[in-house]
Amino acid sequence: ADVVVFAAASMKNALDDFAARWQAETGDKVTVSYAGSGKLAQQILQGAPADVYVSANVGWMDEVEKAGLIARDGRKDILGNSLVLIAHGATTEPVDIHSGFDLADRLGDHKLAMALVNSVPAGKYGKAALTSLGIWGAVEPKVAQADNVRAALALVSTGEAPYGIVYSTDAEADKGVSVAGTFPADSHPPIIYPAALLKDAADPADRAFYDALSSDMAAKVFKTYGFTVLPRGE
Amino acid sequence: MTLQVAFRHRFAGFDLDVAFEAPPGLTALFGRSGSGKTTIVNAVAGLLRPDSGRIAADGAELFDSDSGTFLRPNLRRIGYVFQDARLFPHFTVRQNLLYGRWFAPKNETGAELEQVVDLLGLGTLLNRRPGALSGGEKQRVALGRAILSKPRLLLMDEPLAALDESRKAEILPYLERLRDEIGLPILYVSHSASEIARLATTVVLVDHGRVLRAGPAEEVLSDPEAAPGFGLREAGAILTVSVDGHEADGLTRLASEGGPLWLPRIAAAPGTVLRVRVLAQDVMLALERPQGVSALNILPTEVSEVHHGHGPGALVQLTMGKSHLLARVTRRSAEALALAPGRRVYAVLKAVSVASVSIGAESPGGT
Amino acid sequence: MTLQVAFRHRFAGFDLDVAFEAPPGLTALFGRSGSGKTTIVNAVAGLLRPDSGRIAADGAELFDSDSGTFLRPNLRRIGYVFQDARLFPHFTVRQNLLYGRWFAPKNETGAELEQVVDLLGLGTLLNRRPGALSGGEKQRVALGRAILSKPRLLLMDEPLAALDESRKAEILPYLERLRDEIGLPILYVSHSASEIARLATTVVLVDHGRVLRAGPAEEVLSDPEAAPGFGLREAGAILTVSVDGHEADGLTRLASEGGPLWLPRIAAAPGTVLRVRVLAQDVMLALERPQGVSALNILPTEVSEVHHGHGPGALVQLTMGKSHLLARVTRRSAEALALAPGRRVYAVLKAVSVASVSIGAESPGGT
Amino acid sequence: MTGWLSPSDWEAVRLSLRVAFWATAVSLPLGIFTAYALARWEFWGKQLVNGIVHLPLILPPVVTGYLLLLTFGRRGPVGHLLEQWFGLVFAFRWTGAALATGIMAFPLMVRAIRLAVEAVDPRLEQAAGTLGAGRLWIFVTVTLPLILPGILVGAVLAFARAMGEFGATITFVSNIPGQTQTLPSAIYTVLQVPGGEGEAMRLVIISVVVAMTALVLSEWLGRALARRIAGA
Amino acid sequence: MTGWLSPSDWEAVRLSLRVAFWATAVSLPLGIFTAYALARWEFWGKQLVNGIVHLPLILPPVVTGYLLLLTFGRRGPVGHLLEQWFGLVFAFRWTGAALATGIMAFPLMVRAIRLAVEAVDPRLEQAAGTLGAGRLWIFVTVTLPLILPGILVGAVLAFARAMGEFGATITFVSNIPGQTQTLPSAIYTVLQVPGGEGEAMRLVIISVVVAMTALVLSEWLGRALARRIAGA
Ligand SMILES: Nc1ncnc2c1ncn2[C@@H]1O[C@H](COP(=O)(O)OP(=O)(O)OP(=O)(O)O)[C@@H](O)[C@H]1O
Ligand SMILES: Nc1ncnc2c1ncn2[C@@H]1O[C@H](COP(=O)(O)OP(=O)(O)OP(=O)(O)O)[C@@H](O)[C@H]1O
Ligand code: MOO
Ligand SMILES: [Mg+2]
Ligand SMILES: [Mg+2]
Repeated sequence: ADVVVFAAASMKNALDDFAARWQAETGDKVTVSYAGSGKLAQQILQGAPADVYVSANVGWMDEVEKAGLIARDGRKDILGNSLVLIAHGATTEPVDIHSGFDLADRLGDHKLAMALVNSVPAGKYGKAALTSLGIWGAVEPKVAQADNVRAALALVSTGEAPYGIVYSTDAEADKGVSVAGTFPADSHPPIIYPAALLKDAADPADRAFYDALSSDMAAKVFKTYGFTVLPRGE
Repeated sequence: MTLQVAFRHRFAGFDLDVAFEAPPGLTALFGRSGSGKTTIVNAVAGLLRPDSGRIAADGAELFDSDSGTFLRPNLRRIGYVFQDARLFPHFTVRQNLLYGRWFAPKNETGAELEQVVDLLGLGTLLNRRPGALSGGEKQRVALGRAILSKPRLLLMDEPLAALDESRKAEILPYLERLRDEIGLPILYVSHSASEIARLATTVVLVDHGRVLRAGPAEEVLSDPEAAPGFGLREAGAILTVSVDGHEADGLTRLASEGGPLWLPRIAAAPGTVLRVRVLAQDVMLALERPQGVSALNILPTEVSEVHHGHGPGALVQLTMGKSHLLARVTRRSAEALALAPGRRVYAVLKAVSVASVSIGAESPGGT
Repeated sequence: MTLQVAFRHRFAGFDLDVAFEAPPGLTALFGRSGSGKTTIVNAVAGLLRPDSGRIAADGAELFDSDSGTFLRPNLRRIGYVFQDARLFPHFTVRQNLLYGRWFAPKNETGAELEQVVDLLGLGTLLNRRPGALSGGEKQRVALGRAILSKPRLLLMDEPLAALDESRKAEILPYLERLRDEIGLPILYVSHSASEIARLATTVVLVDHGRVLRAGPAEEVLSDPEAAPGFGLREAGAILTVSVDGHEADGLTRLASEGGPLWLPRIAAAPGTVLRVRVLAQDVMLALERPQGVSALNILPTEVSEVHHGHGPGALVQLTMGKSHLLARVTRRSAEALALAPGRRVYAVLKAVSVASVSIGAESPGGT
Repeated sequence: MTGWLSPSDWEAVRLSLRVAFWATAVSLPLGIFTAYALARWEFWGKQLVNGIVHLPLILPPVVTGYLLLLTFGRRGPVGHLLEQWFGLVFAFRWTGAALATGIMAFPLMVRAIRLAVEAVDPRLEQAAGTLGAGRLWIFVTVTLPLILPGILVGAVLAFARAMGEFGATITFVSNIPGQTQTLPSAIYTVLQVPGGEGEAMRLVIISVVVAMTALVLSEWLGRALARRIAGA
Repeated sequence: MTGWLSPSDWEAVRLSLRVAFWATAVSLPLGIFTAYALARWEFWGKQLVNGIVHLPLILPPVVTGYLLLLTFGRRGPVGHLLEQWFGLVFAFRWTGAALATGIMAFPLMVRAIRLAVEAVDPRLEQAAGTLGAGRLWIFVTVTLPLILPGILVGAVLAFARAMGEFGATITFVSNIPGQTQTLPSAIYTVLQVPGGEGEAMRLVIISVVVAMTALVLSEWLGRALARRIAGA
């Protein structure tokens, strides 16, 4: 049996790792198609042969659910993430992130790299955080929006932009950047990765994989990549 | 096959309005550069759709503006030797030559590749591509290509202009054979009056987009009025003669209405009827039969017309039986010899003056 | 300017190895189709870099394989009238004509646009583009374009092949003027012996990529041995004569070594020295001075050579003073008149036989 | 070698080659036809056809991909019919990737061929007509051989574009390893991973090597064609 | 109209036009030169140049964008020098978008022009040489006018591609409304939002209208050129 998973591109490292372990355990095969959450949702809406969908935001999952494509009892929030301010360079002085902090001044003439603030989840969360901290108005003109988090990361990593806002999971591995601070969890809506078992998934392995996403083994793997694991049954 | 052509066409700055009929045989279109010859030929081939008019072959319409008929070129089966050779650059000479074969009816006979290749001297060029040919070589391949497509009518737009005299002398008899043996009707554009005189059974004189004169070659060419159209140097008459015998010293004896004529050997069996063109400027007139001269041919004739032009010369039409000769003399001589209709004179003609180019087999289409 | 040409070049299947010198005046390249004429001209123009050899103008090297010299075409200032017209399709006729002007030295004089346009009859075509021209019209524009570029040497590859006789008759005197008045040296390819006879001061006979014969036009053309190269019909000698006077009935009296000659009016002042070409086939021989004949020109001469070919004819060289005439007669007449070196005969020549095409102004480069 | 790239990377290379090959091969006849029609015929709606052909060039690839998804998807009007009638499914198959890249490359192909058609001297086609060739034969024996260099260029452009196309492909057929994950998608995927640049670079190199090989081959073929016509 | 599209959308339209125009205009001379050199000269490394020209076609746009970032970014070797010497900055500027789209469109432009150069009869250039024109003048007076249709096609392809390019642009200069947010970036942005299809469609229509206008204009110009040469 072959489980086809559509997953947000930012999960690649963690999900690949988990899928490999699960395959070894069960002998079933997992194939993951990584792309932007929105793109994947649109494809599922058009009948894509996906069995499991893991989105990086709730909005697109709602669309899929509205279309009635989710199997009964087949949606759950599995992971959470946090938002960090990163700076160029392997080390940096920590920045105290609080209401009205001096991000705009720190940027000076330079840019703040983010994912698209109106469409890509990481960008939207970042915008919400800056807004609730009361500095969006000052920072907005200095924001350079990339089409995904990784591209934003690259802008900081190459030094094109001194600062950027990305998920903590992204900041982990890149040697060119360092975390300057973490946004308070209450400064933005909770970052939630919902997973769904889709209606067309007929194979028992599909549900087994979906279930395994909230197993202990999964929790262990995802944690090593910087995700927070949401309590089961939420 | 008789071709009927009557159409009008306007280009910006040039207006063509022609009507003529081309009976079986070879019809020559003659006229100055830019007079409209290529345009006429294009219309017959179907490459140009005239503004109005009608073009028909043996009554079958190729084009008719009234009924809206326009037969596409490939359905006309008209071979065309273009003024610019238009060879296919991606094919070898052999492939160019055989191109028309693919589309010609398989059961009809026509010229054979080998024969055409030999005649046109293309043997060593068969595997080359047109890019590696000289100007004259290209023209020869174009000629062969058209002939080998087994056309029912052949259009030739100055096919020999790029060729030397000796090559022309080889090709002309072949064109005569096409005309006579295969009976292929030909529409032929040329600036060379001697080519036309040799080949044409019908001549159409074109000038500024109009037909000046059209008719059987003998008539048009022997007409002192039409002569200036060809250039005075090319004025001449056509004599119909028959081969009488071949003599030991290489001369051929011909019977004409004015008596025997000797010309350098002609490869034709006794009894064959031939057309011989005698240029007006090659005919000398004498009041008495000259003695001790190198000219072999001395014919008693009677002056039937004296045509004075603007220059210092005069064109004299001579009659022997029902045949005519033209002689071009100076006005001074005309007066000295008191040339006038009715006067009896001897026409003196050197055997070598009659160029072999002007000896043609009598065409079945001739008068 | 003297042009020295000596080079070898190999194409697959064709090997060219030529050497000749073109003194000032007009040098004609004459040879069969595919003999290598265009290749020679291309090498002189710099469009072909020969495998080896040397080409120099007045000692200045244009190409030398030893020293590795190869002057680019635009630095050679050699005008070239191509066998295919090669007009610029995106320019009008006027722009084509004036193209070379942009690059020609401004201070040098040369032909004027108006003059060339008139001569070539291009007046109504100036604003057209080449796509809308007839074959002959294209060729005329190409001719004008080359002339107007003020070249120091002019190459012409069959420039008149696509033109009718009357147009040729208009252009030839102009080419003579270029040759004589402007002193423009010309390398001229043609299949027409009469064109060559009229224009050439030097003739180079090319055959299968080799130079068969090269020398002053009078010599090469009057040489009975070389005659077959031109086609027997075109054999003839060149007489140098001077204008004596113009007579009331439109004839011009010329003084030759054999006595007076009368030809139809020639537009040249008394005293002008001219070259007159008399075709061998236009000369009749008589043992006694004929009476009562239309021929005006009867010259006493002496046979200097009788050349028998393979055919039924013979070429007779006649001497009058230091000049020569050629006469073509049948073998039968040669025997009947007992023609042999030393025999005195009258050469009879019709005034109208000397085509105006064969009358040329004596070139300064001529012998 | 297997250590150098992961098996799924090799899968992507194989798939990309297959996709690019078929995208080029299948669209070529249509491209030639379209180019010829646009160059030589006058017909109603010609500008419309011309516009539609260029559309994939003008639209952002995601939009083209999205439109393909809407049209050729399982639930799309065309995709639905094709599946019912011919059992032909494009959505989320390698055939869909071929369709997407073929469509993205189509304007390039058509433009190159059209330029070549326009450079053919119509007088040669006329000459073929007088020798008895009908329109189709004229095309096959004269026009087609003379535009071969243009067809070659068109095919190479299409192949290269098909090798590099990403936006429309991932939007239309997603990024399923072994089925729709082409080289560019694979590159995109590994670029999503921090530290994936090394693997991305290896994939890029393969992509470049493949396309360069095609390019050099085409140059060489083009020269051979040109030499043939020049008449050596 | 202003109600139909948001001001920032209009901003994107204006910016896209500016970017596409300059990308085309600036790359055109270089494109002509490159095409001519590739068609007519033999030089060492020709295949390399040819390969580099085609690279943006072969590589996934994100990769091209990333490489541009590494090279022309503020800290990139070239970007650094350009800023120091000429004060020329590409990063996060519309000029960077023009550079990215220009590079993406370059292979299309060069290929079209090269095909046109190869179709020019060298015998006409020879004729110009015998009339005294040196190489440059031959090019300007003969070759250039004869390849104008090809240049036109090259320019239109480049313009259309520049209007549609997304991947390389957003990766290199990101998406700053009013500065680097071109139409495709704007479309992409709204397409990522659930329910954004309506606004996306409006932007797509604008994009199509602009490019079609350019296309129709170019067709019309091309015809005029062809007619002129045909000699009417
Ligand atoms: N590129 C080439 N490759 C091989 N052979 C060639 C090439 N170009 C010319 N030739 C051959 O060289 C010979 C001489 O050609 P050239 O064009 O000089 O002849 P030409 O004397 O000008 O003939 P024409 O009077 O027919 O124009 C011909 O036999 C021709 O086939
Ligand atoms: N497309 C065109 N537009 C305008 N005029 C044209 C066009 N084609 C030909 N002409 C003119 O029509 C006239 C006749 O041309 P055509 O080619 O029939 O002449 P031709 O008799 O064949 O001359 P040549 O002996 O020089 O080849 C010429 O004056 C030419 O300039
Ligand atoms: O221009 Mo793209 O962005 O092929 O994906
Ligand atoms: Mg003509
Ligand atoms: Mg030649």
